[in-house]
Amino acid sequence: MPQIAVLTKLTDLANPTRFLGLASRILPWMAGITAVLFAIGLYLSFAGEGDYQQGMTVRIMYVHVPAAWLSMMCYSVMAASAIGTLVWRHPLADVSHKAAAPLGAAFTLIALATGSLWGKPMWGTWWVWDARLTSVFVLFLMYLGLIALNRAMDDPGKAARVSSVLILVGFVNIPIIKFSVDWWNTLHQPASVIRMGGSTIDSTFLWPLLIMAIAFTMLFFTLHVAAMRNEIWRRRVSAQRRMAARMAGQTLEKGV
Amino acid sequence: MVIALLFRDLKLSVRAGGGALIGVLFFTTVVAVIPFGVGPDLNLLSRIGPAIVWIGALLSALLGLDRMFQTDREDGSLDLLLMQEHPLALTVLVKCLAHWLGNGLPLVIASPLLGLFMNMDEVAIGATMLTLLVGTPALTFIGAVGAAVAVALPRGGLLVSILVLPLAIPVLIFGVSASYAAVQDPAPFMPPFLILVAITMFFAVLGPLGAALALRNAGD
Amino acid sequence: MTHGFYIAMSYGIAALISLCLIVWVWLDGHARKRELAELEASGIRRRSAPKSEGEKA
Amino acid sequence: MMKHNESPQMRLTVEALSARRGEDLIFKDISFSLGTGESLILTGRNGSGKSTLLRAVAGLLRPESGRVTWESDEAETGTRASEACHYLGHRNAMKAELSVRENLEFWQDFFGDFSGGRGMTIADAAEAVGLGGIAHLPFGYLSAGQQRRMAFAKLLVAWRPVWILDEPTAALDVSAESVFTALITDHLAQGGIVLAATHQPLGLENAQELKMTGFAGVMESMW
Repeated sequence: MPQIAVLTKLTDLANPTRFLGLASRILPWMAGITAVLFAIGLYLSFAGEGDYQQGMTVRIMYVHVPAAWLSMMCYSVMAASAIGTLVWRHPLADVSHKAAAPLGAAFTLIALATGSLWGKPMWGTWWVWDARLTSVFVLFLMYLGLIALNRAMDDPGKAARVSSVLILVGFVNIPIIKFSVDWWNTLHQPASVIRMGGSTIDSTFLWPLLIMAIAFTMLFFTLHVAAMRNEIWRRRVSAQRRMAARMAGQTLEKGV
Repeated sequence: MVIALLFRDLKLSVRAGGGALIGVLFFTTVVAVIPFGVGPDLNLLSRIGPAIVWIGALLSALLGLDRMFQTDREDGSLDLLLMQEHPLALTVLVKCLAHWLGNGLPLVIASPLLGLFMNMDEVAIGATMLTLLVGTPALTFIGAVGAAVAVALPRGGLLVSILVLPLAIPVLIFGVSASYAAVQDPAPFMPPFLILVAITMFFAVLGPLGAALALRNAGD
Repeated sequence: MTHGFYIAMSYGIAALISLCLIVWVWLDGHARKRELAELEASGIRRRSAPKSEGEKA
Repeated sequence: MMKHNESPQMRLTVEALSARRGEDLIFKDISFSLGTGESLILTGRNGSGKSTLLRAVAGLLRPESGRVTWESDEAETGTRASEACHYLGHRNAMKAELSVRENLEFWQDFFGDFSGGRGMTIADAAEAVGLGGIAHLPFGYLSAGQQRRMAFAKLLVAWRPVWILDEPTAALDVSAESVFTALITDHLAQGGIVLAATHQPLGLENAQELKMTGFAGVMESMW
């Protein structure tokens, strides 16, 4: 049965111990590539001429857009892992979405902060209930809720399963939230104010943006693999401590 | 038969007292403190009225939510409900309906009175009541997922509200939009109202499915 | 204020948050590694470690 | 009572079941098989995993490995084992605010009869556990022992071939215990299957016994 053989191969690959081995081998490379990409991206984003005002603030986009993209991608990674938890009950999937949540929250925070900093010179206030910023803010709240949920439960297996359900329900809801926030925004504000990205982006701005997006994505994956490794270690420590406690109890009982 | 569950839960919500009454009381109190915050300017109140009533209803709907499955878990009934494959999502749907009839419907019925407090005119009151009637079931359905998650938590309560509120934003947006559209001339009433209906129907499927999945996975 | 200020702030905040994240992940990993080493030193080791695949439940 | 003859052949099979609570593996590779009229008593001290095993068989706890299957000539194939089971846990699953009759009527309606038998009426069931005539009282007014008996009556109002009983005789005096034993014996005679955890003997004849030892290890090899 070749299919089963392939499946066992796959699960072997996803076995925590193998994952640790793989992680320690590729992490230095990933970190290196990330650093190089950031060096190139930062150089490009400051090298281009930016005398006129739009060109100045467009540099904020080089950080804001990749962070906003990551806030979405991170949630997709979590949703995929959630399926892994619920359908295949794979321990690595549990670890994956637990490790990704704080990363997603951090990148969402970057997107919010830079969005606000972009808005201040554009709109004159620090916060505008602009459709895109509002959606990102709601996403931020969802990340924080998931982190809080994970922290509130003692049993990691149960925590992983229950938060998986919530991640998936949230994932299905994101388009609806996005749509409704857009609707609400057009209702209350003239649409012409918001012109982030879109067709106004000149092709000279495209390259730095692309490189920075790839750099941020690499940063995310590097941190994700490292955080997953930490989480596996954490669980290993907790399992061994638990076992030590149980062993001590058993020898005590035998002694009495 | 699953219908038996509907009647049992309704009986309980009437007899165990509290649930519906506390929800309505909270709703009234929230709406009643608003004028103290924004001042007794009747024009302002009538302008923000539909939004305030909706937000009050949203918060009150969340209030009783974490008890939806918790009471059944405490006395062991939840185990027996889980063992029957009616299927489980249908069982949850029936529980949602019972919960809405016991907790959501009283809010809808109380809303015209609060509309009067907010100096809203008849059309606005009618529109708000209608949108609440259509929208509050959606809050119960999506809240069921949070309630099912709360079953696994040592202390659910507040966390459930935090988890559910972001998901309830679309309901709030379209509920309030439709209420305003009924009073303010240029905006048409039907599009946001129909979208609200669609959201409720969507959540009527998603909520019970998600809650059933969470209940299955929260077992210990 | 100049546009340069906002740009610097954006990059600064982004760098700060990213650095916090990197340092947190790194310190967390370091602490876990030390805990594992301590457990190893106190004679507790994974049963599955010596015979790797022997004891999969 | 229920039909006695022509009881269908059925079998509850548990294969290599392992379950964990949190990180602790509570038991490992437990297998048994119970046919028509057979019973199994789980013994062991507190915390030895009796309840966990019962919950796993009832489908309330997803096992770490292994499976529980149900076969019968009558029921359609592919029925989940838990649907053929009554489960009496530590908690009575009755609402204190409702009367005993309302409670029992609800469960009778909600469960419905499983193929191959019929449940008793509410009055008969209350009579059978020795508490006829007080079904109109709110459940919360009953004493702990009476509540337990009424919780047991819940098993009688809807037919399920398999009874899973977790400490059924907790909070009961000796006379009530003998009532329970008689009811369980009756159920077995009708071709039922009983799986019970207890630390006092239920006085069942030819029951198999499984001694639970508890704590099979920590799932550390997973990590």
